[in-house]
Amino acid sequence: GCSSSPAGTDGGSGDGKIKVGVSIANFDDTFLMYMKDGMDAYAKSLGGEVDVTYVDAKEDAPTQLNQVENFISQGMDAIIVVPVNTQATEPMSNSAVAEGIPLIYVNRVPDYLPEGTTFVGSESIDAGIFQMEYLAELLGDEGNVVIMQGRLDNEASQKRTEGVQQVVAEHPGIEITKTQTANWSREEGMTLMENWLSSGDKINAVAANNDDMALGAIMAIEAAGLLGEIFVAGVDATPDAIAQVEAGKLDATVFQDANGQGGGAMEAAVNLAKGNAVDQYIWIPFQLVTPDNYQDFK
Amino acid sequence: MATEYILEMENITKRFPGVVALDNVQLKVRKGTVHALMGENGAGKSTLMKTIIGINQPDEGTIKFKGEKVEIPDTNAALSLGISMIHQELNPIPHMTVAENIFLGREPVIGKSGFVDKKQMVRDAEKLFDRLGIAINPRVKMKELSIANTQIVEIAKAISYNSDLIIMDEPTSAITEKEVANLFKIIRDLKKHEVSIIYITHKMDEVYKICDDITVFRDGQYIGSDTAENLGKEEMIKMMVGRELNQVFHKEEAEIGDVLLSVKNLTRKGEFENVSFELRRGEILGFAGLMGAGRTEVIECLFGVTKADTGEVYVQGKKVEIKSPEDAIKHKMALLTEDRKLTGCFLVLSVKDNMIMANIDKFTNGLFLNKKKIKNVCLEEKDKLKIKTPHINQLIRNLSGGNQQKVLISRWLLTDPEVLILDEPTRGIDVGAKAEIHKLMSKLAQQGKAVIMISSELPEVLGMSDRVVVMHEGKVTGEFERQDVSQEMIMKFATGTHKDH
Amino acid sequence: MKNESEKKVVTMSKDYKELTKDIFKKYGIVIIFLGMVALLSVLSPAFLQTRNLLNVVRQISVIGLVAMGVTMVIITTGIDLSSGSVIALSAVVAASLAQRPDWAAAKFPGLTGLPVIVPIMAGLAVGTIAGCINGTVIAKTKIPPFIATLGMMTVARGVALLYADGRPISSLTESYNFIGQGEVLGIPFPIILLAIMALAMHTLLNNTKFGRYVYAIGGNEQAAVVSGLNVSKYKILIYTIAGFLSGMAGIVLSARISSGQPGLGLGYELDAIASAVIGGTSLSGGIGTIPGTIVGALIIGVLNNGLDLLNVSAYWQQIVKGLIIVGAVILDERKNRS
Amino acid sequence: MKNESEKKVVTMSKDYKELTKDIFKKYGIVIIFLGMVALLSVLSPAFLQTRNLLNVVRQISVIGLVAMGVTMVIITTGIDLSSGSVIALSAVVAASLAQRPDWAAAKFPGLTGLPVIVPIMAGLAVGTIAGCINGTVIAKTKIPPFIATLGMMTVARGVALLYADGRPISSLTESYNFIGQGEVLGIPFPIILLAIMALAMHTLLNNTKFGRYVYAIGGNEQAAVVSGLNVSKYKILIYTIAGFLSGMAGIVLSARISSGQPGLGLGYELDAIASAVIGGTSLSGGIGTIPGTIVGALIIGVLNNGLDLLNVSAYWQQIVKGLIIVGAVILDERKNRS
Ligand SMILES: Nc1ncnc2c1ncn2[C@@H]1O[C@H](COP(=O)(O)OP(=O)(O)OP(=O)(O)O)[C@@H](O)[C@H]1O
Ligand SMILES: Nc1ncnc2c1ncn2[C@@H]1O[C@H](COP(=O)(O)OP(=O)(O)OP(=O)(O)O)[C@@H](O)[C@H]1O
Ligand SMILES: [Mg+2]
Ligand SMILES: [Mg+2]
Repeated sequence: GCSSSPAGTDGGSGDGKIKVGVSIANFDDTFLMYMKDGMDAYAKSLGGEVDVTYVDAKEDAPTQLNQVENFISQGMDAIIVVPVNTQATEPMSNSAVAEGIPLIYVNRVPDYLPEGTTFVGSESIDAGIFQMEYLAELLGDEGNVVIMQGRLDNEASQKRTEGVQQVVAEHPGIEITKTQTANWSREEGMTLMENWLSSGDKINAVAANNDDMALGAIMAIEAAGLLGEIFVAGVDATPDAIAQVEAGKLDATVFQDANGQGGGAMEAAVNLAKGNAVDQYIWIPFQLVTPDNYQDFK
Repeated sequence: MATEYILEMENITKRFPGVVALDNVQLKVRKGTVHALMGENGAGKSTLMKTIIGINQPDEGTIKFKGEKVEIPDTNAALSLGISMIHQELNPIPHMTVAENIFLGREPVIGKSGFVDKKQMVRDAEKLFDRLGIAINPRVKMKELSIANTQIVEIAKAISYNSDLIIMDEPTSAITEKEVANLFKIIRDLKKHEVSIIYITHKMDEVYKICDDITVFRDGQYIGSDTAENLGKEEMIKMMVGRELNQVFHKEEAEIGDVLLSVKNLTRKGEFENVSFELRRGEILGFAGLMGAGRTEVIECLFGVTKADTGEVYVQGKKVEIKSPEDAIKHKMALLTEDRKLTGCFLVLSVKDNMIMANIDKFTNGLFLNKKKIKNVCLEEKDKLKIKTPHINQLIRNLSGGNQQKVLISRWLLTDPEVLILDEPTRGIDVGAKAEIHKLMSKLAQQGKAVIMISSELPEVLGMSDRVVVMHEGKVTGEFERQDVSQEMIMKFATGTHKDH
Repeated sequence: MKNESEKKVVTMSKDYKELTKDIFKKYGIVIIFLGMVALLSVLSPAFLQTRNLLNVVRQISVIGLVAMGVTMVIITTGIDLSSGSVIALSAVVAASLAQRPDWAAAKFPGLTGLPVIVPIMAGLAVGTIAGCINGTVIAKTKIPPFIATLGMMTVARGVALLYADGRPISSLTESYNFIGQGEVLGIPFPIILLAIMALAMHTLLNNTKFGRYVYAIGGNEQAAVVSGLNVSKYKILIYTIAGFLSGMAGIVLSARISSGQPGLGLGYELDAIASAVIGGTSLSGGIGTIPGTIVGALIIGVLNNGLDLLNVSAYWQQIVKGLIIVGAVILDERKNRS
Repeated sequence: MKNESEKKVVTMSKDYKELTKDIFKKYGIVIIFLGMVALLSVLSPAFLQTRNLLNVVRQISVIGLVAMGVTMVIITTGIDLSSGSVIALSAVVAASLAQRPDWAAAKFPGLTGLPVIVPIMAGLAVGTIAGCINGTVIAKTKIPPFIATLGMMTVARGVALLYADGRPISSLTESYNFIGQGEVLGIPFPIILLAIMALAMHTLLNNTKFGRYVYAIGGNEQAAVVSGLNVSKYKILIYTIAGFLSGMAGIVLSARISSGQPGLGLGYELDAIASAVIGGTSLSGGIGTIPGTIVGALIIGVLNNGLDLLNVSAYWQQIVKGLIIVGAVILDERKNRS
C-alpha cells in the first residue's frame, strides 16, 4: 500500500503524554462499543503513555465535525474518527490536515482520504456479500429473501444492503421480496418479522444488516413455530449472536474484527503522533461465522 | 321626525348543542341613545351581542346597521363598521402593557416603516386616559393590574375606537361606585357626540341613571321594549323573571353568638397592614372599600392562598396556622374568589365536577366515587340555585357568566362551611339569583354560621351586613354596627377623607 | 310554564336530529379507527386474522402502557419526554438481575438465576424513582415539565448506558421472558398486562378522588389550589405513576426481546404522546381518557402493521404514516386539544 | 390624586431595594451563562481561546437559527417538532443543486455547477413551503401544533430520504461550502448569518406590528380575535418564518459538512425548543425574546464544547448535560414558563 508521512507532529504534548481524541459515530451501537474496547485495550497496553478522550457523535455528522474542531483546538496529537458518514468527512479532513494533526478513520472508508489521513477497517459491502453468499448456499439458489435494513440514512446499512443485492442479482432463482428498516433494533426487527409472517407471503431467508435485528427476527420466527424453515443471517458477531449460532437458531453472522479495528486504529494514531509512518489504508477483513467455526469467535 | 335606528336586529335565532340561546329575538337601538338590554342570567344577552361583534354567527335573522343590511363575519368587520364592545369576560393580554393592549391591531407606526411607534402609543394612551379621567400608567403590564383596573382598561379600549355603537356587556361588574360615576360621565359625553350604546347590567339602579330605552329578554326570547320613563322597575323585573319579585334585601335577623374567627394584626407588606377583625356566629360581616383597598388580598391571605408576613388567626379561640387553602378548608372555611375565570372555574370540566371539587371526600365510598350521590346532590343544587344548564354534565364554560357564579357558590356550600367568605358574590348575578344568594346568606347566619362578604355595591353591603369593616389603601379605617352606618360614612372612610376633619 | 315545556320538546327533537352528529363528535376517533381497520382488511386478507390482530395489540402494549401515564401527565398540562429513556434504564437494570446462571458474560455473576420477582421489582422501582424525581422537580421548583423531563430523558439514557456500559444485557431467564413472550389461554401476556393496567388506570381516573383531582389540576391549577387541593403532592404522584408505567414498559420490552439494551425505547415518548393526543387528550389540559389513548395507540399500531403487510416501501411508510396521523386528528371533531 | 402620588413613592423606594433581586430575576440566565463560562475557563485553559470561542458560536449557529423560529412559534403557544426534518429536506434539495460538475455520481448530472443562488433559493423555498403547510394546517383545521408538526416531522424526513434515496449528496461547489465554512474578516460566515438573522428577528418581534401580534396571539388568543386580528393569517406567517429559518439552517449545515444528508438535523427540534425555553420563552405563550433564546443556545453550545474539552466521558456527558440544563432553569428565577 501507499504510505503517508505524518505532517509536522511534535511527538506529543508538554507532559510527554500523547493525547488522542476519538469521536465515535454512536455509543448506542453495540459493535462500536466493542471496537472502543479494542482501542482502550491497546492504549492501556502502552502504560500511561497515551491519554484518550472519547466522544459520542450521536449519529450526527455536524456534531462529529464539532467534536473534531474541539479536538483540534484542544491540541490533540492524533484524532480517531468512526465517521457518521463517509461522504461528510471533507471539512474535518481538511481542518486536521491543515493543522498537521494526524486523522485516522476507522471502520467506514471515507470517499475522500487526503494525504495525512489514514483508514483502518474493512469494506462494508463485504459484510452483505459474505452474508448473502452463505444464505444463497443454504437456499440452494432458490427462494425468497427479505432484507432488514438498519437506519435508512445510515451508511453501513446501505452498503450491507447493496452487498446482499449484488449477490442476489447473480442468483436468478433467488428473489428479494421485501426490504424494510428495523432501525438496528432487536425489538423493531421482531415486530417487522411478526408483521411479515402475518402477511402470509413466503419467506425463505432473512438477511439482516446487523445481529440485533436478526435476533429479533429469530424470536418472531420461533414464536410462529417456523424455526428451521427460514434461514437468518446477521452481521457483527456480537456475543448474543454467537450464542444463537451455537444454539443453532442463527445460521450465520459476519465477524467484523472490532478489537482488531479499534486496536489497529489506536496503534496507527500513536505511531503517527510519534512521527512514524504507517500505511494509508490498513485493511482488516470480515470473516463469516457459521455453526462450523463459531467457536473461534466466542 | 321618524326615529332613526342605528341598529335593527330582527328574527335572530341562535342554537348551541342542546340549547336554543336566542329564539327569534329582536333589538332596535335608536341613534344617540343608551339602550339597556335586560334579562336573567342565561337570557341570551351576551350571545346576541356576540353576533353583533362578529364572534357568533346567527343561525337565522337579519342585522341592519345604520339602515343597511350587514353581514358581520368577524370582529374586524364589526370594528370597521364602527361597532366596538366591552366584553363580559375580560380579555387582558397579561404580559403586554396597558397601551399595547388598548391599541392592539391599531398600533401607530413610524412613517411607513411598519415599525411600531411605542412612544406615540404611550402618548396616545395617556391622552385617552386623560380624556376619560383614568389614572392608570399605560406602561405597566396588564398582569400588574387589579381586576377592576383591567375592566377600566377594557372600557377605555372600547371607547378608543371612536365607534358609533358601543356595546357594554356588564361594564361595571368589577368596579366600584367612584369608577361607575366616571363611566356614566363618559357615557353622557359620548351621547352628546351621537354615539349609541347598548348597556347590559344586573344592577337595576344603573339602568334608570343612564339608559333611555330598555329591552327585556327571558330564556332566549324577546319579551318587550319601552323607554326607561315608561317602564317602571317593578314592571321590568317582572318581565325579566316572569313573576313578581320583592326587591328589598332578604336580611333576616339571626342570633349573634360566640366569636368564631378572629384575625389579629394580619400584615402582608405592600398589600395590607395590621388588619384585625372578629367574626361571630350568626353574623354577616361586610367589607367595604374602593378598588385597590386590599380587601381581596386580606381574605386571600386569611384563606392561605398567600402567606402573611405577620399576624395571627384564631378559629373558635384557638390559634391556627393556615398555610394553604387546604388548611383553611379543614378549619371549615370557604372562599368564593373574586376572579371567576382565573381562580374559580375549571372551564373544561362539567358543572358536576366543578361543584364537587372542594369536598370530594363527601362523595366517596371507600376508594371510589359514589356517582349516584354526586348526581343527586348536584341536581339538587342545580334546582336550589336555579342554575340554568341543559344537564349537569355540560361543560361549565358553556354556561352564562351568572350561572357559572352560581355553580361556584354551590361548590362552597357543599363543603358545609362555618365561615363562608364571599368576594363579590353577586358579581354578574341577576336580580332573582341575587335575592336567592342573599336569602342563603341569611339562612346560614341563622344556622349559627358566619359570613364575610366583600362587595363593591354599597346598597348590598348596607342591606346585608350586621357589621361593616371599611378599608382604605391596605388599612382598616373604620368598623361600624349595622344601625350606625350610612352610605356617606362608608365613602368617607373608604376614601380616607374621614381624617381631614 | 307552557313555554318551558314547549321549549323542551323543541330541544329534544333537535337532539334526535343531531344525534348522529353528536355520536361522530364523541366517537369520531373510534370510527376513524374502524375505518382504517375496514380498509386494511380489504387491502390485505392477512390483516383480520386472529394471529395478526394479536400481533398488533402485543406490539402496542409497550407504547400503550407508557401512553396511559403520559395521558395523565398531559391532562395536568404537563408532558413527559423521559419515558423512552426510563424504559431503557428500567430494562437494563431489570435485565441485569434476570440473567441465566449459565451465561458466562453475566453482568453480576453472583446474582444470576434470581427469582423473577427481583428483576421485576427492580425495574418497577427504577421507573417509579425516575418518575418521582420528575414530579418532585416539577412540583417543587415550578420549572416547565418540558425541561424537567427533557433533563431526565438525557440523564436516564446516560445512566442506562453507563450501567450497561453501552452493551446489551442478554440471556435472561425463562420466567422473566414470559412477561414479554408468554401466553395465557392463548392470549399473549403483554396484552393481558395492558388490559389490566388500562382497566386500573381508567378506574383511577374515572372513579376516584385522585382522578377528579387530575382533571381539576389540568383544568385550572389556581382554582385547584383555592379548592384546597395539595397540588404539589398530586403532581408528584402523577409523574410517579407515569414513571412506574414506563418502568413496567421497560420490563415488558426487555422480556419481549430477551435482552436489556441501553438504546431501548428511543423515541417512544413521541409515540406515546401522539397516542394520547390522537386519542383526544388535550395538551392544554383537563381533557383526556384512557380508552381514547388506547384507541390512539391502536391507530399507530395498526398503521405500522398495515403498512408492513402492504409492503409499502420504507421511505413511503414514513410519509404515509405522518399523513394518516394528521388526517385522523383533522377528521376527528373534538378539536380543542391544542 | 394625593394618594396616587404617595403610593407611587412607596413603590419606587421598594423598587430600589429590590433592584439587585430584580436584576437577577431579569438577567438570571445571562448570569448563569457567564458563571458557566467563568468556570470553564478556569477548568480548561483551551476554553477561552478565540478559536475555541468561535468554534462554540459556529457550532450553535444552526441550532440558533432554528431556535429563533421556534421561539416565535412557542410564544404563540405553538410548538414545532418538524424543524429537524425540515433541515434535512432543505439540505438534500439544496445540495442536489450544488454539486460540482466534476463529480461522477451527481444526483442531477445535467444540473451541476449552477450559480450558488439556485441551491440557496431552493433550500429556502423547501423550508418556507414546509413551514407554510404547518401553519395552514394548524390555523385552518385547529388541530394541535404538536400533532401537525409531528406529522410534518415524519413526512419531511420520509421525503428527504426518498429524494436522496437514503444517501448523502456530496461533492458540493466551493461557493456553496462557503456558507458553512467560509470566513469574512476572520469571522466564520455562519456566525455572521446568525447575527444578521438574530438582529432581524429581534427587530421583527420587538418593533413591528407583526411582532406585537405574535405576543398578543400567545398572550391571549381570544383577546387577539376580539381586537380584530386575523389570527389565522398571522399563525400561517409565523410557522412559515420558522420553516424558512429551518430551511436556512439546512443550507448552513449541509455547507458546513459539504454534504446534504437525509439524516441531518435529527433531534435538533428538541435542542431548539430547549434553547428557547432555557432562554426564558414560556411554553404557555406570550413570553420570549430572541436574545434570551440566543443565550439559551449558547448555554447548550458551551456545555457541549466544555464537556468535550474537559474530557468528560460520553455517558457522563449526557448525565451532566441533563443536570446542568435543569439546574440552569431552576436557578433562573423567571419561573412562569410552563
Ligand atoms: N358556546 C356555547 N355552547 C353552548 N351553550 C352556550 C354557549 N354560549 C352560550 N350558551 C348558552 O346560551 C345561553 C345564553 O347565554 P348568554 O351568555 O348569552 O347569557 P346572558 O344573558 O349573557 O347571561 P349573563 O347575564 O349570566 O351573562 C345560556 O343558556 C348558555 O348556557
Ligand atoms: N397581580 C398583581 N400584581 C401587582 N399588584 C397587584 C396585583 N393584583 C392586585 N394588585 C394591587 O393590589 C392592590 C389591591 O387590589 P384589588 O383592587 O384587588 O383590591 P380590592 O380591595 O380587592 O379591591 P376590589 O375588590 O374592589 O377589586 C391594588 O393596588 C392592585 O393594583
Ligand atoms: Mg352575559
Ligand atoms: Mg377585590
